Amino acid sequence: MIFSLILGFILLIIGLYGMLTQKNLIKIVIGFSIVDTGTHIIIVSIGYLRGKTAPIIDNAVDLANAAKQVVDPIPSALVLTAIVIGLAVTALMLSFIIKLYHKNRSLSISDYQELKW
Amino acid sequence: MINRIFILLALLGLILMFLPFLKDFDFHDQLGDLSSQYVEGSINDLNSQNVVTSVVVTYRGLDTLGEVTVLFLATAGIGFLLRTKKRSKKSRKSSELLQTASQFLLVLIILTGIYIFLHGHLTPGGGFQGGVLIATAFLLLILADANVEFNHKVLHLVESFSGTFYVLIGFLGLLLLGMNSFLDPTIIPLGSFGKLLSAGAIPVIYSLVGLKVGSELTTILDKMGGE
Amino acid sequence: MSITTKALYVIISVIVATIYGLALNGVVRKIYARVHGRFGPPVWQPFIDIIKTHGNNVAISHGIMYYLGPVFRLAGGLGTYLFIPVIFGSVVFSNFSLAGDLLLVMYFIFFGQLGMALGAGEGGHPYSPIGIARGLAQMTTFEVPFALSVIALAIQYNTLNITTIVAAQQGSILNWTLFTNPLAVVAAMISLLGMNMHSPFSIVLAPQEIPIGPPIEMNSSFLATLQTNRGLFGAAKLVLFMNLYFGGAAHANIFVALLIMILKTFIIYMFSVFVGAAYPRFRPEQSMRFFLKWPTLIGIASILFVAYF
Amino acid sequence: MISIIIIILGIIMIAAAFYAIHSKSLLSAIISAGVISLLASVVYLLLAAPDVAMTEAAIGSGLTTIIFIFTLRKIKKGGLDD
Amino acid sequence: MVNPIYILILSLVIGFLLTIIDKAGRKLSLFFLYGVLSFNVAVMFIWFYQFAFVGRASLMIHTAGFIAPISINLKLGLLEAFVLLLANLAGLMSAMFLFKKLKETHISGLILYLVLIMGVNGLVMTRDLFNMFVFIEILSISTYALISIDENKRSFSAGFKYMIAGGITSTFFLLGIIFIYYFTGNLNLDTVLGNSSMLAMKTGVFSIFLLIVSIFIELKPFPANGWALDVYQAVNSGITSVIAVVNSAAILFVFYKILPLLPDQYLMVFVGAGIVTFLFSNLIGIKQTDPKRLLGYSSIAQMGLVVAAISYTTKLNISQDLVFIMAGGIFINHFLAKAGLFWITGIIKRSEIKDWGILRNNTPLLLLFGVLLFALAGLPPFPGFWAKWEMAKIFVSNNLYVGLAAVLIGSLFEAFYLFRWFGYAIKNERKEESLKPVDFSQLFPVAVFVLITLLTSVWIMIRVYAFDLINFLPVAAVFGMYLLNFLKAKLKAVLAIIVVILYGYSIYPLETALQSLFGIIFVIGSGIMIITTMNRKGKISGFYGFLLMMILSMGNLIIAKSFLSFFLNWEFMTIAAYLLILRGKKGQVPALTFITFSLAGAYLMLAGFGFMPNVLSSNAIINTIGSIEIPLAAMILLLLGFLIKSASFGLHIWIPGAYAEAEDDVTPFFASIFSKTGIFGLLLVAISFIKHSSEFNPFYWLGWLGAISAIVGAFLATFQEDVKKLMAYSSMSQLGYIIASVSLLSHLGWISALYLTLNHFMFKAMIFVAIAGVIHRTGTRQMYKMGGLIKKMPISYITVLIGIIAVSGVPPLSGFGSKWLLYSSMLEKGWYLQAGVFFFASGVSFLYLYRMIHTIFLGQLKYEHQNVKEAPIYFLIPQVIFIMGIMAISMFPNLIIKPLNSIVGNYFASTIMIDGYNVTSSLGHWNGNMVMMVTMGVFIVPLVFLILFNGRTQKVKQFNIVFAAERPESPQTTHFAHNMFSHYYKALGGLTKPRIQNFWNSVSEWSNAIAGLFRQIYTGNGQTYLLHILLYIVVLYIFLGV
Repeated sequence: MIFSLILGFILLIIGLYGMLTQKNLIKIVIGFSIVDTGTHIIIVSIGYLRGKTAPIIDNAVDLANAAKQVVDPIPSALVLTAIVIGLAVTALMLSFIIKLYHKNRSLSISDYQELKW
Repeated sequence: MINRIFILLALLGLILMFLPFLKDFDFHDQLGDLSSQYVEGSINDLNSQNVVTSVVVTYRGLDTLGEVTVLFLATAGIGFLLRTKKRSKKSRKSSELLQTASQFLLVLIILTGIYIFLHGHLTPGGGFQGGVLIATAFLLLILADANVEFNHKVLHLVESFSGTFYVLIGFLGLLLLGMNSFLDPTIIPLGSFGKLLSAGAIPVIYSLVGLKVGSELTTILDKMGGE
Repeated sequence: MSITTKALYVIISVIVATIYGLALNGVVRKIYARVHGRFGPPVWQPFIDIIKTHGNNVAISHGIMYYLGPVFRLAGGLGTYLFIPVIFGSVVFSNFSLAGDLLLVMYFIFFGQLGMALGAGEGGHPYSPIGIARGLAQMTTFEVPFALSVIALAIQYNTLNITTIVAAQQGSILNWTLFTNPLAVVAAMISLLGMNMHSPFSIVLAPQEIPIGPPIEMNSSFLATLQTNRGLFGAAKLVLFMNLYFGGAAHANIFVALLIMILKTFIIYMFSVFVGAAYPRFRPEQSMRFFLKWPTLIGIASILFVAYF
Repeated sequence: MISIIIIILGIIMIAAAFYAIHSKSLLSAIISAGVISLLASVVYLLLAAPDVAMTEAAIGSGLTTIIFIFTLRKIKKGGLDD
Repeated sequence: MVNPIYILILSLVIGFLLTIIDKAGRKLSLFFLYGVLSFNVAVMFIWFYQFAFVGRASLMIHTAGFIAPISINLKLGLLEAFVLLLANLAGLMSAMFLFKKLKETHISGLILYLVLIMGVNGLVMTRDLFNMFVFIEILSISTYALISIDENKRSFSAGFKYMIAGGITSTFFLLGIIFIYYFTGNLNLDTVLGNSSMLAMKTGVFSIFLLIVSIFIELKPFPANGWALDVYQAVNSGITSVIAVVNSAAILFVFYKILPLLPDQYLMVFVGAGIVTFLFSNLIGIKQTDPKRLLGYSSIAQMGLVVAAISYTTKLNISQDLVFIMAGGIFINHFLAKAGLFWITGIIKRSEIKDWGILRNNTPLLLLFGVLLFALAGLPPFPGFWAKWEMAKIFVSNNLYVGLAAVLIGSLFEAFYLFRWFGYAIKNERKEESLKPVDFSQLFPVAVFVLITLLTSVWIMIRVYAFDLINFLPVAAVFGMYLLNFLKAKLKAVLAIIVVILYGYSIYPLETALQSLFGIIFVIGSGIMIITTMNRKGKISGFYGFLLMMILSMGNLIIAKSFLSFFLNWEFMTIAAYLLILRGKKGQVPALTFITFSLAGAYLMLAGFGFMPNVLSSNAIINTIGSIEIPLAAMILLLLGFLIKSASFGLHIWIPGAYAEAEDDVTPFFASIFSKTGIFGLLLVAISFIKHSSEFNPFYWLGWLGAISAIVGAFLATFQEDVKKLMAYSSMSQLGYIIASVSLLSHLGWISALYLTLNHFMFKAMIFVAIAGVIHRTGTRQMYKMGGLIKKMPISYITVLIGIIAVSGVPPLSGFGSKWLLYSSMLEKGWYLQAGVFFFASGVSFLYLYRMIHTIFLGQLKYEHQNVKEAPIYFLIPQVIFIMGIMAISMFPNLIIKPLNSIVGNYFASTIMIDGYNVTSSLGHWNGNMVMMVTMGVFIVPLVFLILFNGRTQKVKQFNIVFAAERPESPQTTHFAHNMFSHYYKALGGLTKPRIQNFWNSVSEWSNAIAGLFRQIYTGNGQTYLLHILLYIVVLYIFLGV
């Protein structure tokens, strides 16, 4: 599905844009999760085959010719993993934000650049 | 300002990089070799209706183990990051009604979750989705009572042992079927296609994954939602 | 030739040169005096001086090196003289020129200077090292045009052997280096001004003002030794210049040859005397700069001239 | 048919994405991000990936949003109006 | 054999259960943690042994009962086992290092650590692209979390930046994977590699690019690496070493695995990017003063270099062994050294390298630090050295000159900041506070890694290059002397002399007389000079080891049979010299200058040797070099390298500091012996050149350079107040003579060169030893503070007197012979103007020589030196020996002229005639013996005369001088010494400006300024870092030119 593919890319770029321009740490993480969503959409779109059904071999699918009737299961499997990993990373990022906020009482990324050069 | 220009340049550059890919993109008409093998293998070798589940649990079982590990790490990591000295116990009782309702819902949702991961090889969904549902149940508890004290011991036990058993099942394959059979589901008879008790160890694994994911996510929610 | 004969020849040669050198000093003093409108001391005054200082009773010593300083100085003068063949073709005056060539002579000049510098240094008087510092510094600079000129000679005659160089200048006056390589001679003659340390390059002894210079602490026999050397060493330098640039002294009759030598060296010496009378003294750095400028360029030009034209 | 739905969903999602990035209120931003995930799960459903759809709905729009909100709650005051 | 998948199983099971286990106590948890980590190491050790020594084929482990590509598979081969053995070992050791921390921290810390190491194992072994992604995430997430092990703001903010960067790069990695899947329908690496034709088109390459570039960014390429630097700086050292070493190793291995996907023609982009990273990271490193961030820059640089090496070898498809030495060498070097150094930063805990003087309180730790630092700097015998050697060869043979230049310049920067750090540790003011006793748990890992570093080095030397045992001697000497540290200095000196004698005996007889000549200088000369050092008291740890190292490596230069062996010993020598200079009281800055210049020279030589064919010969290289044609480029590079050692003009600024600040009894080694190694090198090149002369003659220019060195050195020497600096510049001047006479490439010229060499060796040795004695007694190096010492130290005075006569070339001593030969040969060759310059220089030499002898020994004795005694006997013995040497060759010049004539006769037809004592050249003649006799005659006659007629001299006191006006006040004001040649200084005007010094100063300033400019990009802002990453991807893609 080309539209979903394009959608995925647009979300990816918007997410990156958000990460690059927003000073607020939480906004940056939101940007990251948008990037993630975009990536997932791209992956799923690549697995899509026109007019095929979900890769679940129930009564709607002819057992013998199953392989000709379903969409690609691999991207789905990958995205499952990717989503969970995305959650893990996001949660960890947010924990970092909590700690940072506790230490410095600020959510602006500009306040965290004492390490440089 | 210069920064803005560079940001735009970077994004523009990325778009230009991706454009040829989008332009030349051409959907495949049919499954590739590997996917076809998976679909057929799922039916013939694994007796699993849900091909995605077969792929996730069996063919790419190592990925899934890794995925569980990632979640486990996130839990441990958040626990590590947000580690505190002993929590002060100040109980704020919320309304009786909300608690009763949520406890009722809790059971219901947990049951649904269990249903989902037990049927992972038959219907959409599986360990992860089921696990999330279970966690949602506990989320309700947290929402109902911000200071809810989970029985951490139980939570830890479930988390630890579900994970351990998951690995041990994989290990069993190694033990029974040889060095290339880590996470082989055929250590348990495959059963008949389309039935609950089919697809060998897949439902077992998915159940363990579900329990593990559920307990892990609960821990995360507890850590992040708690005071 | 037996060693005794050689020793005899050497003694003759040295005595002649010493007497000539001292007499030259006396003549010059006389000339200076006449130029200044004075009567001046007699020509044999240097001889009297030497004998007088020798007889002085007060002889103090600051140490062994101080004691050896004048010895070194005289040894340097003697050695320098002895490594130069004085009269072309004469066995008596060939000295020890077999021991080495022009390079040896040039480096032996330093022998006495260094030794004297050390001896004067031990004297402990600050004026000695001041004079030495000036003298050495000036020496480094006037050696440059001289060395360049010698190199030009070596190229021209394809040898560093003094006797061979003199031999190549025989036959006609036009064979003299003075005419075959005038640039080299100019450079060398300017150096000679520095070597003789007359005004304007008289920065070492600075006789007009406070008594300054290396010999300041020297007295009695030490001073006499130094004065002897002044005569001998001056003669040696002049003979060297005569050999290198003015055709040397050659004649079948040894006395005629000696006369030629006296004449030529006197003229060479007069050159620096006249320049000295005409120009006021330089400051040390002016003097050094002077040598590093035009004379050096002339020296380079002389090399380029013989090497590439 | 599917294309049209996807385009419509896509436009909404993009709008939500922009809103999420530019919104003054962090809470609205978080919720818009959740909306994006939710709509994404619809897209997955349309793309015949029900497993993914379920996961995305549960994790992407559900849990993630909640964790965001929890974080916000932990931070409570200060930095919110940035 | 244990299936390596058990590593994953065991780690996970224990990881899952640790929360429960911990309830039973932390000790049990730790037991399990260390148990599993040790298990990993054991498994990998067994497998490594199997692959490397038993020759087992690599192992493929499939999962889920299906064969790849259907299922995910793991591969364990030699390389995997090697990387994993190291990684697991580092994991175990780091855990040990963190023992205290792990004992106290939250249990999750242990879990994260354990699973992190598991992730590394999985990542290295897996052959599935998506599985790599999963393992990378395991790795990253556990790392992110572990960053917070020390709960401070800096580590949290660093961690957050890291997460942003890591999150986005793994997104790109994921996209790359899915695109590749789209094109090939597969995720298995081997299958994808088999179907790489499916990826040949533009978008296919784009997919691979995404995959590789995201891994590349994980390897922190410049400038997209700010996040990594912050992490290195902020995080606990134990964790940092895991990140810098273990994680990097795993990611690097992934890079290595997936790189073959990229078509060959695109690989150069990564070579370039790697080298740029190496160069710029090291450049910026020179501005850095925080040791951890410094190591961070170095880490990044090293990874860049490894990436370049891997990419380049992949492109070239060269033999596996070479890949191993080159890429593997840099890798293992970096791995061991960096881990160890990061640990040490954790022990020392000083965030300014200036404060590292504290390290001296702990000698074992200092030693470990030193070994690791030298390894990191790429010095022999450590693996990085061999890697650079091979790299130079490969780069040159493929005409990658720019790359080589960048690598070498980068290496120089790196060496500079590392040695600056080392200098601070050795020399900087020690603070009152003392170092807390170091826990065994923290020291042990460092020690283990140092041991492995050494073992690896020895292994490479023996197994890969099959070096003779003699090449190990220099290093063995250091360790031997370290073990004998408890002995008294005198005993050690005797021991050292015995070692030198035995060494000399073992290499005797040498093949040619030329070798013997240098053997006399390097070995026998050193042996004599060691006597001087016997004057030392106490144990003086770490002196004789380095001294022996220098002596033995110099000896090895003569007998080196290959260029590699030559270069190896050259580097040994440099290291030893550096350490000896550093021992001096104020040795820090001079030693740094010395090592910087020396290494610059060494790198030039390295590049030069890159052009040379491999020599397999049983003869010494100096004898076989004639049959080898050195390409012009190599010749110039080598000559430059040797010129630095010979302190030629323009490259001389290290010499005054190094000579002056080295300990007084060490300076003679440098001035008289060490400096001749450069001459030996020049001869090496020249011998080849005369047999294969080319159109362009670099030696002509070298002749001029020698002349300029001679005159400039002499000028500089004239204006020094410090006696050692004066002699240092004098050395520069004298070496200029030698350089020029070597460059003459003629019979007489080389006789003159060798004569000068031998002469300089002797007189410089005796003068410096005498000076050392004087300094020892007076306690100052400033000449104007001395004076009148002749009466107190007559023997030293005589030595110096004879020395300066020999230097100045005044007849009758041997110096005149050298001058005579020099001018004769120059005039013969037609180098007239050069000869003129030398005349000038030799005139100027009188100035400084007189200044030295006068201001020290003559003039007025200072009150404070009234009770000074003659130098100790140990100083006098070498002086007397060398006086005898000088006198012998002065009296009987044939002793030396004849052998030299026959040595040089091997290379040129003879142009001189020797008849008795008379030497005749085409221009003139010289009879040394006769000159001596005449001189003695003319000296004795006036002396006898004076004694006879002036026997009644009266000794007078110090101030009994003819002084105008009043009596002088004190020796201080009466002794004319300070600024002695001020008039000369004025006269020379512009000639005296320190232009070269200024030039190098401005080079240094510019480097610093550029480094300062470049490091501005590291703003500390996480978003900027992200922007860097994105821009980097775009720019790299443009360079890829798809």
